[in-house]
Amino acid sequence: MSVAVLRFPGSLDHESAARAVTAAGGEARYVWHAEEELPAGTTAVLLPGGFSYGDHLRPGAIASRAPVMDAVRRHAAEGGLVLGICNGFQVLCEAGLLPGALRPNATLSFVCRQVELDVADPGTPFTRDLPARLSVPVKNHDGAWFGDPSDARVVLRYAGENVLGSVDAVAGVANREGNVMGLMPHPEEAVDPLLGSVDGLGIFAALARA
Amino acid sequence: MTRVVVTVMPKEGVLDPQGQAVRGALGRLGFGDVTDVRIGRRIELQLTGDDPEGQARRMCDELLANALIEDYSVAVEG
Amino acid sequence: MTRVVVTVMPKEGVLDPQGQAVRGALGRLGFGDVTDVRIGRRIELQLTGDDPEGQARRMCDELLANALIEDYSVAVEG
Amino acid sequence: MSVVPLHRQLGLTDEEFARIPELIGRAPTDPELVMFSLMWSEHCSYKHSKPVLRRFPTTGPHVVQGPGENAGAVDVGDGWVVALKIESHNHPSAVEPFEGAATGVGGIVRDILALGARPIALLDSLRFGPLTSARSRHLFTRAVAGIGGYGNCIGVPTVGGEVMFDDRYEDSCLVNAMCVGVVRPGRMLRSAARAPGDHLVLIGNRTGRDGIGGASILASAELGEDDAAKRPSVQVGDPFTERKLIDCCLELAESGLLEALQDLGAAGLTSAASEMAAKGGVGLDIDLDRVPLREEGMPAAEILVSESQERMLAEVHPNRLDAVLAVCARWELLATPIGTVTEGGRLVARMDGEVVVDVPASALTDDAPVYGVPVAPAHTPAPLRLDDVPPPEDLAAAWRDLLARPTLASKRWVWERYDHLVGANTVGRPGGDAALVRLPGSRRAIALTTDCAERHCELDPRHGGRATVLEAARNLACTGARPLAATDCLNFANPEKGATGWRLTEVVEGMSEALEALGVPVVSGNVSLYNESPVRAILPTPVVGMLGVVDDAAQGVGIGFDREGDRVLMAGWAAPRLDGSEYLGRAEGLPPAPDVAAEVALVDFLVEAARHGLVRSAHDLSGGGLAVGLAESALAGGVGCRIAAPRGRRADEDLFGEAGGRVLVTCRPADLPALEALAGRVPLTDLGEVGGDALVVETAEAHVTLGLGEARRAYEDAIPGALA
Ligand SMILES: Nc1ncnc2c1ncn2[C@@H]1O[C@H](COP(=O)(O)OP(=O)(O)O)[C@@H](O)[C@H]1O
Ligand SMILES: [Mg+2]
Repeated sequence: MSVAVLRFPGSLDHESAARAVTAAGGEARYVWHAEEELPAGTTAVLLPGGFSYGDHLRPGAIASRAPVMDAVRRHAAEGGLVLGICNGFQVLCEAGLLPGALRPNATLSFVCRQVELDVADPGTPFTRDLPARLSVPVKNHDGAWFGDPSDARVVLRYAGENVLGSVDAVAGVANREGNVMGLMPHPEEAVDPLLGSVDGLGIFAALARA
Repeated sequence: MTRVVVTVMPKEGVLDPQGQAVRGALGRLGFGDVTDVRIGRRIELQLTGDDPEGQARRMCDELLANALIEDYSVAVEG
Repeated sequence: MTRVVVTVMPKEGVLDPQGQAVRGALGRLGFGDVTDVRIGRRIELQLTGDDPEGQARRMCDELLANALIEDYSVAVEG
Repeated sequence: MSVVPLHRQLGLTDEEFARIPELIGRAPTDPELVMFSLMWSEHCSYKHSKPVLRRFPTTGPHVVQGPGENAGAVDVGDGWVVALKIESHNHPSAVEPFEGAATGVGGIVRDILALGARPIALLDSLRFGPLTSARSRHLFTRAVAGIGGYGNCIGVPTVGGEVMFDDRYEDSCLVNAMCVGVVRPGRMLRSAARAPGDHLVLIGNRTGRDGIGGASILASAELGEDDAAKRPSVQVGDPFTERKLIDCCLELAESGLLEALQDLGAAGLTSAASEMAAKGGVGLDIDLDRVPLREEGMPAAEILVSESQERMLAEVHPNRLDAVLAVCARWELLATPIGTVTEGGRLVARMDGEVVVDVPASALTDDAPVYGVPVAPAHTPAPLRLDDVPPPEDLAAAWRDLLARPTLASKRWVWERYDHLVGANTVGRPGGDAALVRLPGSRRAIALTTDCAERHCELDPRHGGRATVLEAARNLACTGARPLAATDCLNFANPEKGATGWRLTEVVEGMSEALEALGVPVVSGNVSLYNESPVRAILPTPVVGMLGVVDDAAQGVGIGFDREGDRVLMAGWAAPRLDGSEYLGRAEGLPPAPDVAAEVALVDFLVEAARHGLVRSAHDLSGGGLAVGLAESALAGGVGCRIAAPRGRRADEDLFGEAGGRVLVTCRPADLPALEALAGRVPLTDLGEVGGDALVVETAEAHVTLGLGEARRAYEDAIPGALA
């Protein structure tokens, strides 16, 4: 019910992510990066998009060492749900909670574009309620996933053009257990018909249910 | 006060799109003799306290480099 | 085939936001002995043809470095 | 060893230099002299444009803040005040396009932030030489990278703008950035310092040697051969710190911890401090030893005029100082009390215990010199003789080639490099007539556009000024938005030379006439003069940024043909001409004079039609005329059309000719009668219907057919192709 939306210096999408949680019937609470504990009653954690610490060094690298991340690790170890979107995905990879790393896009430029995604693994709590194909925007500069697909649980792939140049067209991965997931596209930008798509709602419904 | 230079380069086998792009651009500028370009990071640290090399290595392991995709080297310039 | 290493660093006095951010992060990670961090690029070139150093310098002037805000140095590793 | 006296090296005339002792009662110290030279530069003092600017209408029922503050603001209802301002960063961008454009974005965002407003949208209005020039390709790609690199990182969506290529901009590119923000009514901050005894707190980045003298050298002198000499003063942007500044200042403002707030822009601390003091009728006492420096040993003058980015100056009541410093610390931002507010209007600065500056603040601001500009008119050109323009062999090929002109072609390459979505409120994305951004927590949306009729302004400045404003209003109305307020950036050449001063005056007159007719006030703006090289002057470029409101975001209208069978109509009418058109590709002839009254009626009609849900799409016909408008609507919606072009003098003129006051509208066949009834005196011509996968147009001379695939390739591949 209560989703902790982490906030780092440079987080940008925390408000739209929180709105998406609410739209899916959940309750969102912001948690500051310097906290060492998650609020009592936290049932799921959301790491939003943005440019934490200006993407300096490597995107997500500095944020992944923030005090709150130990609490996130414990939450994940106990089987709690953890979702990382865009920069949040980069943070989870840098923190070692998800396999692989996010490298500069093949275009070597920022890319902001509506894309289609195929659900590669409907077996996780996050992907269970998703349509087989989603229309969701990507917007990032370092979104090319690099890693070994054989020891990652690939949950989302780009349908059609592999815009960013990910290995195996990976758009999102989960840990083995499926309770930690990260994706580069922005489902929080796809929960409102006025914005052109509601395909992302299922992901937040999972958080809201947790 | 010691000056330590940390060099972080993309691992062999990790493709380096930036390096490739720069190589292409150099070619278009008429620099035909470039057969390879790799681009990495140079981090110059000013350190006080002892064992600067050890300190710098710990910084690399904890933050400055990502072992999955990058190799690092440390040089103490005294 | 010659290996040339180009080092591009922010000019003295020019703001280095990346170095600032990393210095802050190192401090929070308990590396208190860091008094300064400057971050630049290391570019490794494989060159054929002669005068590799001169070639590399021309590449820096035309593409690899931004003379307004960056200084570069070239080292031929043979 | 130069024999030129210091004041002239600093850009002050002998007369201006002589004024200083009269104002301060003694000869200025060196730091004081540098401060006067910057504050009295064109960039800071508007000394050549102030009298002209007075012509603009600046009041209206919605106006909360007109010109005179860091940004203007209007009440858009539903509990929101919207702040807006556009500003140029032309010369810095010509010197270093990435950092110049990036810091241009940073600067305009801080102007909005200074009102305590949350920045929610950016637009960028860009002009460069043709992409056939390597230098222009470099300036264009790096400026776009700089805007995206900064805007994306601070989480403010870049939702709109424009890009034009013309050889008149080869030596002086234009980079104008517009920012829009929201603040609750009654919560807006102002820059006037208020209470003696309050602290002055400097928040943000350390002060370095960035842009020393930049305000006068980079922004008010013509770029000559010796650019290189000017280069060391380039500022480097730090968007991460800017984002923290935004979050921190908004938290401070929303918790009511600030008395006044001011950004540090051109002329840095000097400008910020003198504005705060002069506007408040108080003095400031600043201890320069307290200013956090990036480099040892900066002299007083450099600290006073440094243009280091990402800095704000706040007035804080002593009781709230600790709370303010605590919030800044939480955001990992430097915050330093550097002085206090004093009685009596003097700006005092100390260093090493010594007074280095002691002048009346108003001497730097209100007493700046003001000059009229020469207004010798240029002769008004004669209309083109159509016979002098050979008709194209193949109309379809000419149409396709026009779609592939970089100025008309798709700007996707640009806006896909910008995060135009962050915030999840971008209801109308780039590529249409205006962007639609939903207000936070509201059904209401604002529409935003920037426009300029450069060639028209060159050929016939009065009418070009009108056309500029009317096009912006039309673009808003096409989305269903009622125009509410405007901001403007007057980019001109050297006003002391030739007919530039006259064109400036005429353009502002024409803009003002149209603004008055529309009931749209100018609430903020910026002037950039001297945009010329020894060999080339820019076209007169009065960029207008306009704000409109749609009561219900769901009623926003797009430009796309997306349903077979919809009727295609022309709303409004004026005979198109090739004079000064994109098709002609140069400033020649005499474009049609806009009919202001007819245009205002057209705007009202479009807004009403959208409100009643009677239009399925609306698209303003501007550059490239009917042909390009049809193609854009078809490509946006994915369906073609079959229409008959209104017949004029010649098919190429009917297709490619331009005239204001014409909008392409589609509706369900069933809604046609209601739409016609609503149109009243506004001409509404049924041209044909939406359908098929081609653009089929019947003209006086021939059926012209252009396949959507071919049109899309021409339109989408032009800019990437020119850069490849
Ligand atoms: N062309 C213009 N139209 C309307 N207002 C203008 C124009 N140019 C400047 N102004 C106003 O004059 C004041 C000073 O402008 P400027 O120096 O650009 O402000 P800042 O230093 O805060 O960026 C601002 O209030 C601005 O809105
Ligand atoms: Mg300002």
